[in-house]
Amino acid sequence: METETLALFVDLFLMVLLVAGALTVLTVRNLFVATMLLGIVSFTMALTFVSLDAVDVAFTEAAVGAGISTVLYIGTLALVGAQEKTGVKFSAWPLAICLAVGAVLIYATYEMPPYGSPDNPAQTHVAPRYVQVSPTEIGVPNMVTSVLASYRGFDTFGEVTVIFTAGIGVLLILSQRRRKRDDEAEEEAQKKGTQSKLRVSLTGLGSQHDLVPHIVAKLLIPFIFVFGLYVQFHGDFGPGGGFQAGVIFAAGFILHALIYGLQFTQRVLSPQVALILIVAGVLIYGGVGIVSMLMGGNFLDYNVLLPDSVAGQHIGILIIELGVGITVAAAMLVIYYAFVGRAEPVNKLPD
Amino acid sequence: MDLVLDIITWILMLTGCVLLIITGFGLLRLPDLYTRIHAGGMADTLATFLIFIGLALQSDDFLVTAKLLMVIVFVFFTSPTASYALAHASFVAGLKPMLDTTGSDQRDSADPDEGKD
Amino acid sequence: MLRTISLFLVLMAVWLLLSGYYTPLIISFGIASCLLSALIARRMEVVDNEGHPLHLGPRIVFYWAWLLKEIFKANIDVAKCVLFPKTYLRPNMFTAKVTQTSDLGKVIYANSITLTPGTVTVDLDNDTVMVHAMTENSAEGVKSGEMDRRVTAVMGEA
Amino acid sequence: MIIYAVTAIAILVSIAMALGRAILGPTSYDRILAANAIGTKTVLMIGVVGFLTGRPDFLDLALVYSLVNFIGTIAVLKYFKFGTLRGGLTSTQGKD
Repeated sequence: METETLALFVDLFLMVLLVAGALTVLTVRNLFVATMLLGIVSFTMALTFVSLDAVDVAFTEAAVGAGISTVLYIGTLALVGAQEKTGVKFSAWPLAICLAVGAVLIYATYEMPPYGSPDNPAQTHVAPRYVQVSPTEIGVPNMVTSVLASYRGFDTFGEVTVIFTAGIGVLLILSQRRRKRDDEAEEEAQKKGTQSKLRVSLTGLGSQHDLVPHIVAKLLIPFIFVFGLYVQFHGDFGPGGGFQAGVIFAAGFILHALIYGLQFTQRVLSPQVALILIVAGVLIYGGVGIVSMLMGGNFLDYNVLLPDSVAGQHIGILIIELGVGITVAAAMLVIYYAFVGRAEPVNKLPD
Repeated sequence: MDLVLDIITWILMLTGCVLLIITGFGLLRLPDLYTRIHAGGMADTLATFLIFIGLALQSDDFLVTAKLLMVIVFVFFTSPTASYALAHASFVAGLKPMLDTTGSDQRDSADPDEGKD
Repeated sequence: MLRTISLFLVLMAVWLLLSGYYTPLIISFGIASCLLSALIARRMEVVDNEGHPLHLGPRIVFYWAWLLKEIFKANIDVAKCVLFPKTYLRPNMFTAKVTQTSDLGKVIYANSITLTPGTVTVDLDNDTVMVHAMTENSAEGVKSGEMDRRVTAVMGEA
Repeated sequence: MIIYAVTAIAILVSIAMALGRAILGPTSYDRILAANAIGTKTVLMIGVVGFLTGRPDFLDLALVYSLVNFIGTIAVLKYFKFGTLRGGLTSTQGKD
């Protein structure tokens, strides 16, 4: 009873925080401030998932919210400026529609089965089978991984394709050849050892060398990579897997790009190689499916990969998770390259 | 022996809780950004240390203890870096710190226009 | 090259502490992962005596112990400030000399200043730090130069 | 252990206070500070909840936050200082 009251209290508290944060995001006009507040909403969301015991989802929220999303938002703001367009007229219709839909949704929750009850449809449909059979059938301790990567491997293949498409789409829209001359000028300036115009502080205040982030990033980058790979290979045993690992790995590269500049990072991993990696990840995933078909099973049926079906499941899951990880990491990186490579410096500082 | 460990955990974590509350209080109460950064620093350093050491005393798995210590080390590396980045960014943007006042004219620096040039 | 190898060993130790599964398969994944990370880090040029400072040795551990004690004291100061701002709060800003010659030493010093609440490094230039302090007392901790001396000693530059 | 529950509640209250700072502002920097503070407290909360529910594998999440959470703040610094994320933060850009 004690713990139940506590869990209820925590859930309610988090809900209030979530709603307060979201409402504040809606009311601020400065997009930069909205970005920072979205970070707070993401933290609260991760805590909510933790409280609901959905560790894998919380992990994804943590990796994306902490490492990537803020940086990508700021990259976007550097493209479009931080001030929301003013003079947007208030109109009653959208508000009325939103309120009506919200009211219907709240009414609908009364018909929902009680929270956490064992007779819920979600608990009686396929879940019991997963819970009972997957330890012997798949043999992976983390049941989420066996559901995502094996039982619903086809779905996950679709998700990877979505990320692949997102990466390619951003690339097509944002990375058309332009400003060739600017790039060359920048490179010239760098060769001569002079400060390019992009690296002059907007207000002229402060030191030119930011030693503190520089050194700390140097110390931490290898550990970020190892942690990402640890998450990649331990998705079978605990929270984690290809999606989270890919994001963490990309965060390491993004940190490097923030400190050393885009050019140097692109020399470490060029955009072309990143593009090849996006495709390679999807191909690895699909390839496992093709191989399993060639060996006489269905698409993505890992049982046939090895004589022992459990070992076959294991190896199949490992390989497709690797494919997922590669695609996600490369796609995040390509999106970052595309956004940041295009941005001109903004000349006005936000408040 | 277990009782001693439990008591130590209680002391450590309760102190951490008190520090956390003071931190939150300081974030709301202190007059300007730079002083609030100091308050935030309390939660980043000592409160994190105390609470995680308290947890580490309770874990019987060596690997869990190792992970807790790793979190402490990483937080001790990254949080001052983030604080520096924030303080430096606001300094570069021209936000003037409020200097040596006795609390009567606190509202001066909390003016949003300070951030602009 | 030697640094890359030692980085690899450190990463491997971290992996073994994280993993908890010591089957041949997972350990070989670990070796491959640490190798990959070390090689990428090398390619990124983050493996030098700043990015992988093994030469500091055990001295840094003693320094951390001392720093922890300072953090304790500073926390009490700041807590008093938060609770009774009228009596204690005296924010001030000043610059101090940095005597370390290496970048790593300067950063350790600057981050130590930030880690002790009550003082925050606002700017780190070639040989000066600009510090924002909450009280005269906490400012004195930096101005007296004891922390600076200790960091220089850790770096072996004194 | 009741102390876990007490700590969890203390952390939540502290998060709420930091959120108050984020809502009040008044400058963007205050909101970044609030976001940072909530980040650290999220690390603490995850650790404590992991022990409360007896599942220390939550600690992996705490590790992610402690490792990569400062990247966002560095991006903020860079944006404020240079208005773009393209160049490097330091002029020591590696040897050619």
